[in-house]
Amino acid sequence: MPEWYSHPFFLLLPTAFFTLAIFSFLYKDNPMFKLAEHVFAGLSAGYYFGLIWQSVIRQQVWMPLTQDGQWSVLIPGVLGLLMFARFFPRIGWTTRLPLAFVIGSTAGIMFIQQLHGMVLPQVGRTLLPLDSLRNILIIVGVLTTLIYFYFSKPHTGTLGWIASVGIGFIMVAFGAHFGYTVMARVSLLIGRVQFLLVDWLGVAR
Amino acid sequence: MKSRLPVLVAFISGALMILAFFGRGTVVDAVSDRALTWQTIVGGFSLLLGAVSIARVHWKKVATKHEDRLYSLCLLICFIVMGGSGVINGIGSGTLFDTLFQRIQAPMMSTMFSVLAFFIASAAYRAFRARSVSSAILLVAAVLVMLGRIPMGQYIYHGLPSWADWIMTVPSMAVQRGILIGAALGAASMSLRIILGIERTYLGRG
Amino acid sequence: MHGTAAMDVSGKSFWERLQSVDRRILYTLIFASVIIPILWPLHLPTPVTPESRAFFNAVDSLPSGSVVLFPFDFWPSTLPETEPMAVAGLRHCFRKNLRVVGLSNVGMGGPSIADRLLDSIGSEFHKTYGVDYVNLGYKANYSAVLLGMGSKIADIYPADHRGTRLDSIPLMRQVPNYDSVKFVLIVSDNAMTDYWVALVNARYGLPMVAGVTAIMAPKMLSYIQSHQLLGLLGGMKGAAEYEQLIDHSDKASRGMDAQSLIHFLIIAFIILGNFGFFMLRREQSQKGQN
Amino acid sequence: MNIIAHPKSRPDVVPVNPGVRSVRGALDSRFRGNDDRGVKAFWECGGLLSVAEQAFIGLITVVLTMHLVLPCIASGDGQFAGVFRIERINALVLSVVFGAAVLWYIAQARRGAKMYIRPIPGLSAVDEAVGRATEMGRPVVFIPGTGDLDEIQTIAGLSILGRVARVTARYNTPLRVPVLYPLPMAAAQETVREAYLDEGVEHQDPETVQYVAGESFSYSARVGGIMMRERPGAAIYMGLFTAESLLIAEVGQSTGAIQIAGTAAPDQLPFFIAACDYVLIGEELYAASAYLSGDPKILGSLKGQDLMKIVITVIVLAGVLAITFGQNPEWLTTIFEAK
Repeated sequence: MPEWYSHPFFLLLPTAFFTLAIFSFLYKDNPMFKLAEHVFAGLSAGYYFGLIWQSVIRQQVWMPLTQDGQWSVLIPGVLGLLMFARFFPRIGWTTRLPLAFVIGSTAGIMFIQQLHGMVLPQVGRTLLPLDSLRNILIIVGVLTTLIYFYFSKPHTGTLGWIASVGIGFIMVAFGAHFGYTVMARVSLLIGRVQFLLVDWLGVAR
Repeated sequence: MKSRLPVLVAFISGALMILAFFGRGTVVDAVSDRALTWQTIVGGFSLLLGAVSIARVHWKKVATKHEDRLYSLCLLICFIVMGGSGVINGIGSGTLFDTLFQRIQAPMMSTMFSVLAFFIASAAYRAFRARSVSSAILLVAAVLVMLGRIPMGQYIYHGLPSWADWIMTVPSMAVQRGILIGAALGAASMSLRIILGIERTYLGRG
Repeated sequence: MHGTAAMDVSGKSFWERLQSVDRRILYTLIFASVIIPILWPLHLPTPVTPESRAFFNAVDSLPSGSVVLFPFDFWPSTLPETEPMAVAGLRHCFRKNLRVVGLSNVGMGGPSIADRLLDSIGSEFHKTYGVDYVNLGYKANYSAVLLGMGSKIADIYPADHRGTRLDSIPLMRQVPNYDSVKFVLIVSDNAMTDYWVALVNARYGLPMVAGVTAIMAPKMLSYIQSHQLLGLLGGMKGAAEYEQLIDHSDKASRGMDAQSLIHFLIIAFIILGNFGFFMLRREQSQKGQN
Repeated sequence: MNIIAHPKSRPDVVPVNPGVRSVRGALDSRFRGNDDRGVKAFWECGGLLSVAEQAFIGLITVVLTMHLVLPCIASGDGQFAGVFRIERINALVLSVVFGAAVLWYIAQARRGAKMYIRPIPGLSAVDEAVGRATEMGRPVVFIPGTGDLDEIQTIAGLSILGRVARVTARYNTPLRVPVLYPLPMAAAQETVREAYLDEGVEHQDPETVQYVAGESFSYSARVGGIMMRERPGAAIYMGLFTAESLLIAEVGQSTGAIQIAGTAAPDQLPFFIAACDYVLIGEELYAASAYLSGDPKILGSLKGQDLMKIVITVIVLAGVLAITFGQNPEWLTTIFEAK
């Protein structure tokens, strides 16, 4: 293999090409970007296919069946295949069975998770003594937010007043969220520019 | 049968998970452990279905000579190369599958999102306006947090980082908690409706 | 896609024209404010938040040899934010001789990224796969994965990412379920952190810390206050703080100068945009009076 | 609010995970209309709700008896360790109270009880905005989010579309609904057609609901194109939005349209608030859809959740007072400990 080939510039050329193809969207929507979009979607679908083939079908169904003689894995295996039943109109409805199994049990887990893992500890830790401005503001903030999303009474009178305090708190929180979101997007851009300048072109370190 | 059986399956599997949570050392535990393993397997198949569906849609585009058929063809080739190499050669590091992912796919994904930095900046200039008291509060809080969270912020005013900290840990935290509790109640009631067969949009209609 | 550039400029006031500056000028300014600090860095020190320090302390106080569960729950789309956290976290763990069990609940790329990072940082510290660290890979349906591992990890993961059976991996023979796990170090860019908190911390009481993208950080502070999380890294800034704490500055620290500059630019845009907006409104209301 | 089985997996992208993929397929060709109308409810064709309700109560009974009766059969080693995890009694009480509240209100709503929901400011602004667009002789753009039909926010967005379409039908204002996925497109077409029929308009404009294919960014680029061309008088965005919210709202802003948005995606709300004239925040979107559609299950759940919010508020106030002025307040926090 010739020497020049192993230079990062050439090794990373495909990566850089697709990076720039996506940045070209900033100028306007163009065939380069569209190509990148489709390559991306194809690779993603292929990634799922390879990953699931190896880690689910091979590891979780085929291996237990052939190596350990676990016949019971045939049940989820068949349920899983029923997912594809929708391509055949006559048995299409059977696709609801695996769906109902997964969504039903996820719902069971979620029901408990939300009440036990979220509501209980979050409410419990709001029981703070009224001995500092910080604690008072936290309690007021939690309760007024909760009350802002109370829909059974019109927001007039005292309730209206509480709700407007709530919306004040909510706007401060959204402002903070806004600032953090800007930070996140900017970080991603910095990461990509670092790739182009540091890893690919090697003009900075 | 066609609609009753799935609802029954959802009910039984949901109830099983709830029972397992409250109980200990009964047969329910063993059954629910098995059910959890099965869930991971069935869930895997549904991801596979997603991949196959995308390929189907684009195969149709190629077959019907849709104007975008060249792009679709490109997508199919990528799908076959990536998926095929994963099935044949495996997915561990050093395989073609892994190289394609690390070199092409992962960088593309992060680039897609980095483009948003430009859009945020341009929207900041053109669209984010203090139209009302509430949006004014929002923008002021945003500016304070953005300044307080960068290294240079403390050189402008040494108190800025602690202001940002205060905004984050007092008012913002309180609101996040209020929203979290409200959202948890919403998700729990949705779960309950699914388990009891009241909510069946996920099963489709008819 | 926005044809503002083509608009007729004549007959417009200064403020109107300022409102319709071509977006490409703004884009160029953004590009410049990222590129310049990368080429000529300032190396400003990053102030460390209490949550990041708590994150560091929690990992630092683990006894040598403890098993740490390390979920790589992020998509490749947020790599610039999450990778530095995962890298710094791994460096810290390996330096403290903790044993790392990596896994991922993000199908798209999660297990491959875990593989790459574990191998590269592991070899930096001369660690052996299967003894000091392992990558379990990905299994579908996260809520079932998280709960199932509480009873028996091998039920959910019969084999690791490379297809080696768990019973032939020395490290995993000692870790049958959560009882043998001391700590969870989550790096995540999505709702997975909520699942770890509300399922694994709530039910099994496993202590955990999380490194999350900046977008998620505000929500996570609520878990910090309720002690469901012991520490938190928020975005590239959090990663830079952690790099500083473990004394190994890397990509995140180098990105912080650019972060500063671009924040200033965006704030300037917001102020200028709003100023123009108000001036224009005043102009129009004056016109209306005449 | 997280919808079951698929919380957002990626910060900004339409979630792709088992739940979603499978749900998408399941909705397939069997879809008709955007709510439960026209489909016999399960309990109607055999009374499953009552069965399910009984089953739920039965479940609770089982859990309780597990604690009282079953210990004898437990674990087999002669230990009478409870089969019921007594330390989780707090979660049980919460589940029962919450479950009962939601189910009771759903039953009430289904029986046709009048239930009040407060007017939501952004919603009344919708009529106003459509009116203004009519005066100006410009079209209205409506985007029911960029999620698929399995996302509850999309369904909420579609019920608001129903309202908007009625008003545009009444005033004969052109309506544009660009949609990202095929299933919401079918649903949106149905919704618009029904709304126009209700107003006595034989709706024939094929341009109304447009299927704008492509992924998130291309979609927003094309929506931007539609907006620049047609210069809408009002732009309404209701549903699940991801990163594209920013792009769409910015273009809308530059066309001078009145913009009204509503989403429960917390990371997009700040952008909408900064760029739009009215915003439905979080759960307001669901409340608006319950208000407009009158769907008993949404209405009832909303009421049940409301009751729970009051209960939590009272508990927090009482707890805070007890902790501040009480003698020995530690026991209070242990009640809420998750184990």
